[in-house]
Amino acid sequence: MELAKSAHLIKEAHAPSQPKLLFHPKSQSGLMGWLTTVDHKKIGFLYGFFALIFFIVGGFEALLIRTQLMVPNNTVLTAQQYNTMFTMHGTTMIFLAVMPLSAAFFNFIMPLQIGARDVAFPRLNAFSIWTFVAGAIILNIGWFGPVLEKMGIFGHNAPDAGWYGYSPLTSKTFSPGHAVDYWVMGLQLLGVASIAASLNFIVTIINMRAPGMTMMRLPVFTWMALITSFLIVLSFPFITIALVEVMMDRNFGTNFFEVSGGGMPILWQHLFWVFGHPEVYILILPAMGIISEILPTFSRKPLFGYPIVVFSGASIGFLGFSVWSHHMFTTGMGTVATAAFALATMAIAVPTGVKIFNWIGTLWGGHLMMRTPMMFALGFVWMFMIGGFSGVMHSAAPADAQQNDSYFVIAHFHYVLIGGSIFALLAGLHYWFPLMFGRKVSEFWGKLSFWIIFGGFNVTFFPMHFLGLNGMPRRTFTYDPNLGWNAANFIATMGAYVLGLGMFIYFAVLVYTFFKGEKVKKDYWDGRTLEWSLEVPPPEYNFRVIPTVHARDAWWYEKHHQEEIAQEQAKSAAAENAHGGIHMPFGSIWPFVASLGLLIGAVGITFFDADPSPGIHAKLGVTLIGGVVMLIGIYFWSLEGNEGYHLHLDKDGHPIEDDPHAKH
Amino acid sequence: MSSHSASAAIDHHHDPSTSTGIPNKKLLMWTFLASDCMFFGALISTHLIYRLHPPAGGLEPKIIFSPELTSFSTFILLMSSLMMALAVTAIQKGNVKSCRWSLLTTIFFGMIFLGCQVYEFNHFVFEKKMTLSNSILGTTFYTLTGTHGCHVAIGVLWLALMYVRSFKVSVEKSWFSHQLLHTVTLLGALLLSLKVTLGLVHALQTEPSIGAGFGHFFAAEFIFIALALVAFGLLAFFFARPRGPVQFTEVNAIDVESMGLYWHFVDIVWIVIFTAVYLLEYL
Amino acid sequence: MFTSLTKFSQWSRSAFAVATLPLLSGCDLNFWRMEGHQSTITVEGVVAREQLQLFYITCWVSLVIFVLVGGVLAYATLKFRARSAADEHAEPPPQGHGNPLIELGLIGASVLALVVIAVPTMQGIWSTYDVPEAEKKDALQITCTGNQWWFKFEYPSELAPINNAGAKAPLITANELIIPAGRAVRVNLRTVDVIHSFWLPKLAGKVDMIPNRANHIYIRADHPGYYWGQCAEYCGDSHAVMRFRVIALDQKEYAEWLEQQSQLARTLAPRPTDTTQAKAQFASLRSFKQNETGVTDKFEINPLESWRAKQSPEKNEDAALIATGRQLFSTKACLACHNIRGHDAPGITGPDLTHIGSRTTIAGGLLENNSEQLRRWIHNPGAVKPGNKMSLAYARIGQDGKPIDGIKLTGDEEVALVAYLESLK
Amino acid sequence: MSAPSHAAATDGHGHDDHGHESSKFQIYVQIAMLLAVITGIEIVCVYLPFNKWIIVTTLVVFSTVKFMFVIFYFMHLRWDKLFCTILFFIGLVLASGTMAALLALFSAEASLPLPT
Ligand code: HEA
Ligand code: HEA
Ligand code: HEC
Ligand code: CUA
Ligand SMILES: [Cu+2]
Repeated sequence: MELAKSAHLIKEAHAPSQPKLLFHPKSQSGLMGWLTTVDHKKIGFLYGFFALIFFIVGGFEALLIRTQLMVPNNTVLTAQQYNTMFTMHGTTMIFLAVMPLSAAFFNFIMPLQIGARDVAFPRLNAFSIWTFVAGAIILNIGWFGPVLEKMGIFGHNAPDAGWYGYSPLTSKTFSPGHAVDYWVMGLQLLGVASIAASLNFIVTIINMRAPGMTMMRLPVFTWMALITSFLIVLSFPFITIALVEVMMDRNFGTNFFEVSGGGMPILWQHLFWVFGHPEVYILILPAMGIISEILPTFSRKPLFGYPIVVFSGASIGFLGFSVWSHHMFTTGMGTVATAAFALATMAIAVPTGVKIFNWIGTLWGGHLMMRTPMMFALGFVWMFMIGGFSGVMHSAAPADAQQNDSYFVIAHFHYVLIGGSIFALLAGLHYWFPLMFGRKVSEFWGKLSFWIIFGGFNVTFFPMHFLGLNGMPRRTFTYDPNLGWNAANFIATMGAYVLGLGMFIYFAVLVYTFFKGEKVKKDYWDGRTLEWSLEVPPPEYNFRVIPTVHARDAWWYEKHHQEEIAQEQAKSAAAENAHGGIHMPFGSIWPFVASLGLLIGAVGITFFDADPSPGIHAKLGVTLIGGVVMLIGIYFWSLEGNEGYHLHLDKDGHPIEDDPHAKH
Repeated sequence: MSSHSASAAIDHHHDPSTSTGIPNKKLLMWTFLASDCMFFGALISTHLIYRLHPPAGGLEPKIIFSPELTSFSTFILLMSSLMMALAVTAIQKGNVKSCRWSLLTTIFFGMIFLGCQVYEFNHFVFEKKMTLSNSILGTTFYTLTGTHGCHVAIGVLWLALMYVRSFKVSVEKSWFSHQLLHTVTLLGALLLSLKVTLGLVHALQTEPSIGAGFGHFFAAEFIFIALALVAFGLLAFFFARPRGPVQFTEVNAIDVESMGLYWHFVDIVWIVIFTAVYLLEYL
Repeated sequence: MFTSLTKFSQWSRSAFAVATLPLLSGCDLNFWRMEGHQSTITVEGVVAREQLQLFYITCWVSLVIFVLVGGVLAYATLKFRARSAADEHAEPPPQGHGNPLIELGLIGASVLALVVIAVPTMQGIWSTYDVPEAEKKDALQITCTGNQWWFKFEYPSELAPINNAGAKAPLITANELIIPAGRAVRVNLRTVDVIHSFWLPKLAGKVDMIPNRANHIYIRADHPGYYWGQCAEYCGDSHAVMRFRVIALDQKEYAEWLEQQSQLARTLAPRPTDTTQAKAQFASLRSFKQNETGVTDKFEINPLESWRAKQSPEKNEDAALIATGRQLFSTKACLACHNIRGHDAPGITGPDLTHIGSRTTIAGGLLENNSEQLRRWIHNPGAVKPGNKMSLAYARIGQDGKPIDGIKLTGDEEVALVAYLESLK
Repeated sequence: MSAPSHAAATDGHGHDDHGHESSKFQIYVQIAMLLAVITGIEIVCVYLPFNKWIIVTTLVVFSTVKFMFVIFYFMHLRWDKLFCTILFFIGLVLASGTMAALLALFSAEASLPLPT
């Protein structure tokens, strides 16, 4: 190969003519580098960064909730503040913490697992992250209400209608001001971002697999990414429409949920939960994917019953669309409907159980290495099981008539959400940290944080089962001292502080490691899937040569068939070089511009009122400006086309020196 | 079963660079359409649920809807779908000229459909007194058909951009401003002719005789007629004149094709809406 | 797993107990006994009992599976753990891929376990849905309407006079529902504003009150008793303090109660002439903290007896003071919102106060009904229940955004009003 | 249902055996005609004095047929990889299933809105 001899990096555009406007951003670092990046790893990092920030915000809100409930008749928060707190806590944790954290892993890890150099639509990917940020901003504007009010702009609080915002509480009559509008528009943008990202993942997983990577060889994490993406693409439209309807009611005077006009508020519940239930599987399936990667790696043996695990994931996803009314057992649906949804809900326990059994099967006969990720993974299996069982208890509809809207439900979903999703995501962070940043987290501190989190978590949420059965309703800012709830609440609060401490240690250690941690070589855990075949941290082009896949655990196979693979890679490298080298997409600012336009426009619409109020021109103006900015972004985005440049590497995998004249 | 294009180099049903052979853009579009099914599923459900349980004293759609107009616009949309399909086959064979014509017709039909909808909304609001907020029927009807209309409008915009793009020449400095002007003129011409048509219909309906109607029409719409003519003139004799080899070739078939998928989908949604929203009311 | 958990909670329990004895006042440390007033475990109604039995079935099935699966998991974890660094770097174990037979067996077992849950679930759905056919004829119909943030109860079958002319309408009360024990009651659930939920843990679970929908719940109390209820669907600022009470009485007592409620409001004294100023005794108004509720231990000992005690008038009522209170009730515009049958107060926005003196609680089951709490309530209802409609009458906002003078009461006036309200037995 | 397809089939029969090149064009035009004809029949159907359920069923069948023709021919699912069809049908089936379930839920007696 003449790689070493060719003395420059050849960057060639495929477009014959380009106007000056369509510059190709070159900076890889600095603000501009981040704003224009289309690299899936950087975008994944951004998702993770924002998700962790919002996890801390949501956790802070949770601690305030717990502080208020520590003793009866507590007065740390007012009723209104408390309501804001749990609404924002739920919304933040679900949409701004767990979902983007999963998206971070999808972005960073999934392309590496299938042997791809990028996602199918890199700029769409950039659009997703920035639209996500825009949605997060709108959702949280309300906190600055008092400040905004002083500045003469509309103020009002953060949203306070609960995370599932049941109408008619969200109507203008019962929620005047704009708090609910922030919630509506914020979720709307988050939906756009999620759908765009998921479309991208679906196409990537289906179409960008390395040669030989058949669907039944995909790593389970990638499979779960695919199923999750389908769930997002298919369930978010329902909440989008539901939110549009609320927005129309609030801002344009329609009657969707307006009782005086013949509207039926119950319709909102159906539309919301048609989305809402698949949503909880959107939160758990990526977690299950991560667990299905970690357990085999640390047992040093393949996943037990791979096809069945994959299939059960798909059936969980599919069944997830047929159970939504189990959140509405107390709405008086009638006997037949209740029975049908109760049965469908129970049915989900079967494919979920299959996963648990297969995980245990994976451990059986292995060499279990008890590292931090493994601890979290085992914690996941235990805790998720408990949460799943309380889920099955809910599915017995008459019994749920007592549990619904009580702390029993709170206990159920925190066991599946923290014990499930969060544990798995924390496991994933530890697991892939050496890959992502080339540094390893200290085992001692990792395990310590695990035990504190594990203990704190159980102390917080196990008593909540008893609270719920003892009649404590959720979403209550205060309670009487004579109901037998004092001790359990106090213990739960203490547990929450311990949990917070554990989280603090966990993240402090992560931050420390990011800057100062011990450097490691590639394949730190003796991994099984393709991402471990890369140098750490992975170079911008990921794979020096696109690998050819021969088995399910592709990297494990490679490690055990080294000569054969070396020959094959040399061949592929030659072929690829003949095609001009590694194709890389140009960075682009236009996705960011389009998202910015969306943000501006959404802010404009947020402040609309049913009756044209003063300031309507300003609002219309802002909306229009936003629309124009977005159109400009999309227009240039489509004009610049999906061009890129070719990269040539030296022996060590470094891009060969840049030729300044090759710029466009 | 692939259709055989003149050049064997591009196989429009197989893209060797992807794992499945399905081009990325096509896969993206189909997935999006699956998602869009859910969008319209939610909207149509809302509408039908409220039609099944109308509040007492609500409006009666039978006396509001006009089957003639809707049948006409349904027919137009069907025909636009045909033209779209033809545009795709044309570009797959590398026939840019024929593709352009088909695209233009599609745009034109799309605009007629939109015009009918504007007219319909106008009519319902001012003559039949059904507004967005005075009844649950108005609420769900306008939201559902309006969302569909937005889909059509986005489609028209996309088509227009694609049409203009098909003129993008390989070597020229000012192509960007040229393109922008071209797009604006095209959309302007269409909007103007829409305005003129609506004016004509209105005049013919309100004036006692045909002659008076035309008289009134010319007097009232003179400026718009003139502007429309100018715009069409520009389109035909300035923007569409050949200026060298264009970049738009068979390679772009996939772009036209995925746009076509979108357009056809908007058409099938209308097929459902036509039956579920309009026809069923007449039983 | 469980042992470590209980150890943990035992440990934490003792630690906390030492640290916080005064806070907990030692009353509910055994929180897993779940014997509170809103317990779903110690039930006293037909429907709740069925729900509880179903809960126990699900609980036992889950527990058994948890122990089995958890046992295997724990065993595998301990058995196959790498014991040393050398162990970790040994040859990898056999790379087995799965065993379809085991999987099918486990799937079959799970399905079986689910059938055990599903069958009683189906039975429960039908049997708890409505009053059983056989009892339908005899069942008492009541309409309960949710309001932000109180409950209104109507007895469609019990007509009561609404004015001195003798016109009659269904009996209306608020926040305390009196039912006959042992008899089936069908409560029709309605709402005038947002969604609420009628939750009566010890008797019947919950059903939501949803605008534009006709829901109902079936209740049957085993024996006379005093029960705590709570709105269980988030309904705005004061959702947490939207509570109610249900008092089940035996047939005779129930009939007496009905008889008493059907009377017009008590009139104690002739209207005083304008010059007579009643002597105001000052009820204490200790400073309550914001959000603080007011239920006292009185209800712990024998709530039903406390309720009975409320039914007959106090010994030494101050007729003049009460008459002043009655007058204030109209001059201070209370009657715009409240109904007092026979006293010319037509309002329907707030709870019916005709016999408020006979209730054990006020403000939606939040405060005990005594002079101190009554006075606290009418002194500043917004501080007790943030955002409630009555508080809006105290500090109204005019169209120009500036506050208009709402209701203002002096201490004397408050005392008179309290005396009047307490006299309404 | 058979009537319209017959009409269209005979309508376009004369031109059917052209070369492969223009056959797609023919198919497209024929289908467009067919769709137009079905639409016409649908409109007539509504006014026929039959039992309501028969007509509703007929209408549903007709629009499904139109739907299928458009996606399989205009959107050339017929000529594309099966995978595209599956992909789209996931959405289609879920959407129609959810819609049917919602309509059923709201038609159940227990769910009727309060009489006003
Ligand atoms: C990660 C998210 C997640 C997950 C995975 C689940 C999983 C499940 N959930 Fe949960 N759920 C939520 C998040 C989640 N849930 C949230 C957020 C809410 C509240 C929303 C709100 O109101 O705010 C909620 C509420 C909720 C309700 C409504 C309660 C109410 O408000 O009245 C119900 C009712 O049926 C329910 C059921 C279930 C069931 C049956 C499962 C099943 O999937 C669980 C299956 C798992 C197991 C059963 C364990 C392992 C299995 C075996 C070892 C096999 C053998 C077992 C048996 C045969 C039983 N959930
Ligand atoms: C994924 C979702 C998720 C997660 C992770 C959590 C996490 C927690 N949640 Fe909850 N919760 C919900 C989803 C979630 N929650 C939802 C959906 C609701 C319903 C809302 C509604 O009713 O509308 C709810 C409601 C809810 C309630 C009920 C409120 C009510 O009904 O009145 C409570 C009460 O205890 C609670 C508590 C907690 C606690 C203590 C945590 C803890 O686990 C939080 C732990 C995390 C921290 C404490 C972060 C601290 C981190 C640091 C301090 C690190 C700093 C580091 C560096 C600087 C490096 N949550
Ligand atoms: C704007 C209407 C309004 C006015 C005026 C009003 N109230 Fe009220 N009142 C209410 C409402 C609403 C409630 C129920 C509040 C709740 O419990 O959430 C209530 C509750 C009460 C209660 C408790 C009733 C119960 O059974 O729980 C009392 C006592 C009361 N008001 C007395 C008064 C007095 C005395 C005045 C005049 C000084 C007055 N109200 C003026 C609306 C009003
Ligand atoms: Cu009423 Cu909560
Ligand atoms: Cu659910």
